Amino acid sequence: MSARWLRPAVRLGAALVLPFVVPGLITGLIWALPGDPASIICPPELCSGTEALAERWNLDKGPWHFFSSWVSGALTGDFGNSWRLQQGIPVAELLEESIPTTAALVSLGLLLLILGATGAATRWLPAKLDPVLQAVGLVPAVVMAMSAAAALTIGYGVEQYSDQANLLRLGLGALALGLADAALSGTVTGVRGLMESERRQRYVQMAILRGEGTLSNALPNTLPALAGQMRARTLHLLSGAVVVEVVLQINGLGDLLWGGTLAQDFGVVLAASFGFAVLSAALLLLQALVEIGTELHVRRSPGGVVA
Amino acid sequence: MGDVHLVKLRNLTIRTHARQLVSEIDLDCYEGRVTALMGPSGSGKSLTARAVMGCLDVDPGLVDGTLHYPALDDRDWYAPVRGQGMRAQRRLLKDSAPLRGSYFTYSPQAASSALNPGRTLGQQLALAIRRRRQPPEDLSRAIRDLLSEVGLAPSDSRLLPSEMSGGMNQRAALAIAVAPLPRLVIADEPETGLDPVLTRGVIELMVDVCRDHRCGLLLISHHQQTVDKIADDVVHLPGVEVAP
Amino acid sequence: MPGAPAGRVNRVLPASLAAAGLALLLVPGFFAPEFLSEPDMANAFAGPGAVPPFGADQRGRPLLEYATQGAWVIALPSLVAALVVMALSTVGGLIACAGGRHVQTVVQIISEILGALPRLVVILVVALVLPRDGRGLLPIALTWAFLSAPGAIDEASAVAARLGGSRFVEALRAHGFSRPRIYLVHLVAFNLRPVVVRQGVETFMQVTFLEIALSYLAVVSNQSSFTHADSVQSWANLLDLGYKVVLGVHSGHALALGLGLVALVAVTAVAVTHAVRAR
Amino acid sequence: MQIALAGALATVVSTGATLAFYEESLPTSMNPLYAQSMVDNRVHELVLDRLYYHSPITNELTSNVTNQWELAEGGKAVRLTLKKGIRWHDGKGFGAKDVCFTVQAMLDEGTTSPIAQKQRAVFAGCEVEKDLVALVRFTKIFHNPRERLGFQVLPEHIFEGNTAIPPDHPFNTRPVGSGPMKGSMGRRGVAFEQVDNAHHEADIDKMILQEAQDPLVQVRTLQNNGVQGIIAVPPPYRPEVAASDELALKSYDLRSWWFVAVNPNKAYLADKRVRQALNQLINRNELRQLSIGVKPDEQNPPCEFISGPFVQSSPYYNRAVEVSPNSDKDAAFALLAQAGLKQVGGRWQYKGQPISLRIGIKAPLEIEAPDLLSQIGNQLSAGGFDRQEFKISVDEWNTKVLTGQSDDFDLLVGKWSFGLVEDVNPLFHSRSGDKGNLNIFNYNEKAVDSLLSQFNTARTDTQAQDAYHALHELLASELPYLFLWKLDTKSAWRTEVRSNTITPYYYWTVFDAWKFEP
Repeated sequence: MSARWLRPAVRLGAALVLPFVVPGLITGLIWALPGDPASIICPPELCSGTEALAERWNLDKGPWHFFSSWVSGALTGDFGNSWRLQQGIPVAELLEESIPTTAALVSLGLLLLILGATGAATRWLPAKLDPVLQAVGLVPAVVMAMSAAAALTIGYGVEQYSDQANLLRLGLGALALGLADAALSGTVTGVRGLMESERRQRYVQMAILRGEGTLSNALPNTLPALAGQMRARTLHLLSGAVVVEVVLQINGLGDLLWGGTLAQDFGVVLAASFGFAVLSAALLLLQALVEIGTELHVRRSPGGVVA
Repeated sequence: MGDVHLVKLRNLTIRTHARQLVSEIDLDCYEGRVTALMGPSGSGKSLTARAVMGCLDVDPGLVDGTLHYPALDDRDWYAPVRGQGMRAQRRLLKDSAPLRGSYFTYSPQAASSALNPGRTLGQQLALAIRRRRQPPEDLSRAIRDLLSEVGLAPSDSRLLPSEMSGGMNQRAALAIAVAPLPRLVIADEPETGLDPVLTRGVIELMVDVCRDHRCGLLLISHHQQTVDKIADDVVHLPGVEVAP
Repeated sequence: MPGAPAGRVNRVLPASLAAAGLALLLVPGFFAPEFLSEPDMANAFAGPGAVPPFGADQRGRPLLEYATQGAWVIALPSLVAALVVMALSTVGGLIACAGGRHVQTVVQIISEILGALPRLVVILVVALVLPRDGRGLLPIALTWAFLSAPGAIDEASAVAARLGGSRFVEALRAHGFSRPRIYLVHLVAFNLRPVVVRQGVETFMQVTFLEIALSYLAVVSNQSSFTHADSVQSWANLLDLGYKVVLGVHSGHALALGLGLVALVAVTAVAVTHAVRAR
Repeated sequence: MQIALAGALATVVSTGATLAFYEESLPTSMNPLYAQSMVDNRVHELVLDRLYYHSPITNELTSNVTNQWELAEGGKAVRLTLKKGIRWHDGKGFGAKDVCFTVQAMLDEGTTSPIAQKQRAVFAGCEVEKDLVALVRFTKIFHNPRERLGFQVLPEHIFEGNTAIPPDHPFNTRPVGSGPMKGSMGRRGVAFEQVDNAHHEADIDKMILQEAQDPLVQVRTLQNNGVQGIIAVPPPYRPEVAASDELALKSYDLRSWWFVAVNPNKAYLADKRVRQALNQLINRNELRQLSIGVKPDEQNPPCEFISGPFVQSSPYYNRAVEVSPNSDKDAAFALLAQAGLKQVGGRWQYKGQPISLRIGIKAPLEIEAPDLLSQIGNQLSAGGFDRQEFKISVDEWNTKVLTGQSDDFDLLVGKWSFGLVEDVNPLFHSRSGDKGNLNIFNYNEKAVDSLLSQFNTARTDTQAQDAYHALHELLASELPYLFLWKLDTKSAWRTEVRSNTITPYYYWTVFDAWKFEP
């Protein structure tokens, strides 16, 4: 395979395996816990029938059996029932609620970054603003989320989980996610740096002399790099979502993962991590497509030149 | 000199805060004629050429001079800029943008680094051709013709600059320059980075192509023999003395 | 555009800032008390005036102890994580110049998968798997380092590629430089240094923020801390105490101190990045 | 600032007919068989019916669902006649089949529930004699057998007669009960809805249980009328609540007491003189002041010291045994010396090895008694012991500590709440079968065991009392646990909530009488 197709190809491959690598990893970690998994859920000293439980949850024949039966279930959309966090509720139901929520939260946060990136790339956003953004970026997401959470609870009280409150919650969460931990400032400075260095390239100067636009020349060449940057940022947002969701009590994947891990509700933990992996894989896929798209765009023959 | 007068530059004087870059330069370009701009390195050849295209990007920059494109109108393009500094010069850059790539085009030196590395020759030609006053029906045909004019194969249209030799790049640059059917081609040291044989080839080709297209050529060069051989008019830039 | 000498002049300020910042972050930890001192209710929420230099908590215990204990928690693990990332990204850069295409492909495949792992997911699970006595920031910081290494490697090898990869090496060989000199001096010291160090400080900063986040999550969900002994207060406790200012508690000075410490980390990071930027 | 922040959002505060309150946490399970916490017990009281309960007024054993009862099979069984017309929340009839199903579910080994596990020692079986007549059989003759019938009845039809009830049954989150309220748990809380029934008629239509957050946030939200009640207000926040005339502090009697369990399996703690010394080193007055904020001279403080495993109001509490509110270093040091410990450089050593005590606390307790762990640590450190401090999550507490698998600790700070019967057997009896199944450090003392079985076999209240008084005295010198105090629990309710009698332990027992007039 020629070198220029290798990168996207590898990304595509990674995107396919990722959703199962993460749960696999976690299955391994579950078995690394002291004591066998079933007795973590229901210690024999406390309750009888631990073996029965182990069998019921495929915990009785070792990690591989557990993992494989989990995967075969997951492929048919059956993630089993939660046994601690929401006893008896199908985990799929929890996923259904959580994935869109987290996706929305991250997308909103991302929107902020994309606006910043566009501003930086097109020079709308003056570099003078960078220090301000950086200063705001110093505040950890936790602190922003904490204050927002307190305000929401006191303000909304019993209504604090009403649709309106949840919408506000999502907005505040996205804001915290986008602004804090240098997410926005990092994006802006990163994109600006990239575009400016491209603008300094001689071919862009010449393009101006040929009467062509700067961006139309520079953008296609920086697109793959930009896509890479944005993916890294989005991954960062995904990670941040865990903290923001827990603190702001947003019913997303991160909150699900946190609750599941604390309650050692393995079914929930696996499903939540699967959800995260799927989102992350989707990003990989997107990046690969952008790269392939750019490559094809570069190679396309103008007005169908027949060579 | 009955030919159409394309560029009438008078008394061009450009300086930075520290030094004079060019001073009191007069230059004329005519349709179908080759005007050579000569001078030692650092004498401001490229700067002058860019000034002809309305591209001024030094501060305070243009302090004196007038620029007319008689074939277009009798407007003095420098009038709003003289002594007005960077902002005015940026405005001029915007105002004159429509002319670049149509009234006159630019064929850069060291073309390999001057062409967009992310676009095939074909696309760059296509972009240039689309700037003609009447774009042709058959784009690909136009591209093929241009390529053969500068002695490149149609299949080369699929190559990226990085996949072509220095000579090919220079020919490509020329093709791109003449593609919009401009009135004037400004060629900036086409010989840079080429061996003598190639140099002669490229420059002769350039002259031929321009003659065929009946457009003027402003050739920036310090290659005396070539200039002697092909130039109709020659403008010498003196070496620059540092101002107090 | 500043010339080389000007560049050197510009380097002095960030370099001294960076040194000062690092010293402030790393040294106080060594003077942190193992336990907070006895409560003194008379000084509850006392300001910096009454209990210098930073004031006191709701039990009148000096916030200075929080600050130093937090520094102790964060300093070494973040440093180690930073060094790991720097080492890995350097190797990545070297491979881009020295390694064959197959090596690079393998590296890419590994880093694609590692880099795509949702970091905090892995971190959380690792944190909860750790046995009580194995708990601490270090293992978490290391996990974080390995998860963020791919990005660093990518960037370093991009820099190397821009130099021309193996051609860069050959060219310098032609000038008669020895391989070690080319790799260590020309490649690492001259060209990779800025990006590698920036990666390092970014990791340092991220691990600090991670500690704050994890500690805080542990506090709000009544968990034993994942990153430090329960008798130790991390900067998250400062922020937790401080943010209550929005609830009408007189803990503004705690918030100020917490944010100040976070800022110190960030400023140090920026300073270091500037101090080592290429001429 | 707070006002500003709250004000910005306060516009949408609802004081609708829905009664909202903060619980300490979300329930672990809405199925009483999988109850793990007091939160669970309280919620179950709203959603399900216990066969028998103690009336908060008369303290008589009462029942909402039975008409009459009689002893059968020579006292080894009880025949219960159920009330007519009781319906489950889904409209199905409530009958003997449900009572027997519940008993059989508890007896079924496939029901992996600690609670069922314990009940297996009590029940032998159950027989449906008529639709509304059930015969419940016991494993032995119990003194006042109805005391043992405090379990909630589960709906047979929901489980389709399958008596093996797993922890991941949908019922555990969305139960069908017969209690005054229909409840359903979500990720953020539990929503309750009033259901008319032959035996219940609650006045409040809708109720929402929300998960507690920072206590301060809870109090502010209450003041802001965002919620109408807080189940447990930590002592430090009570003055502020008491000060407001829109809010009322209400006592909630949990017969619960705090302890420090001592690990006798550690060589240096095996000698009871060392445990007594630790007891002497602890200054309860200072602890109470620094952690809970009670002044030493405070009148009727929220926190009364105890010298044994009962609360002072209990008939089983032995008043002859004195509490030691302050520390007595000299006495402690003397005891330690007698026990063979040596002090080197101010730190105690055992057989030449310095002692470092690993002290743990059940993490949520620090909400009620902030910083208790580090204060105990400080006191022991002042007494010459190095220490390490650990917070233990509820989950680990339940699965490791209560199952006697936390031998890596020396001291564990916890809280014990009595259920229906003041039975301390699980804490002190040596572990064997169903006995001593919450004995944290597997403490094993024959004399204690025999006193405990004396209580179990007691036929009269006096016999039971004598056994426990003796036990109290013995434990006070044995000290497998250092007995700290009973810290009373107080709820806060807005004054719009009326005639809200809070019953001991189960809280909502007389919920039908509660009124809410916003």
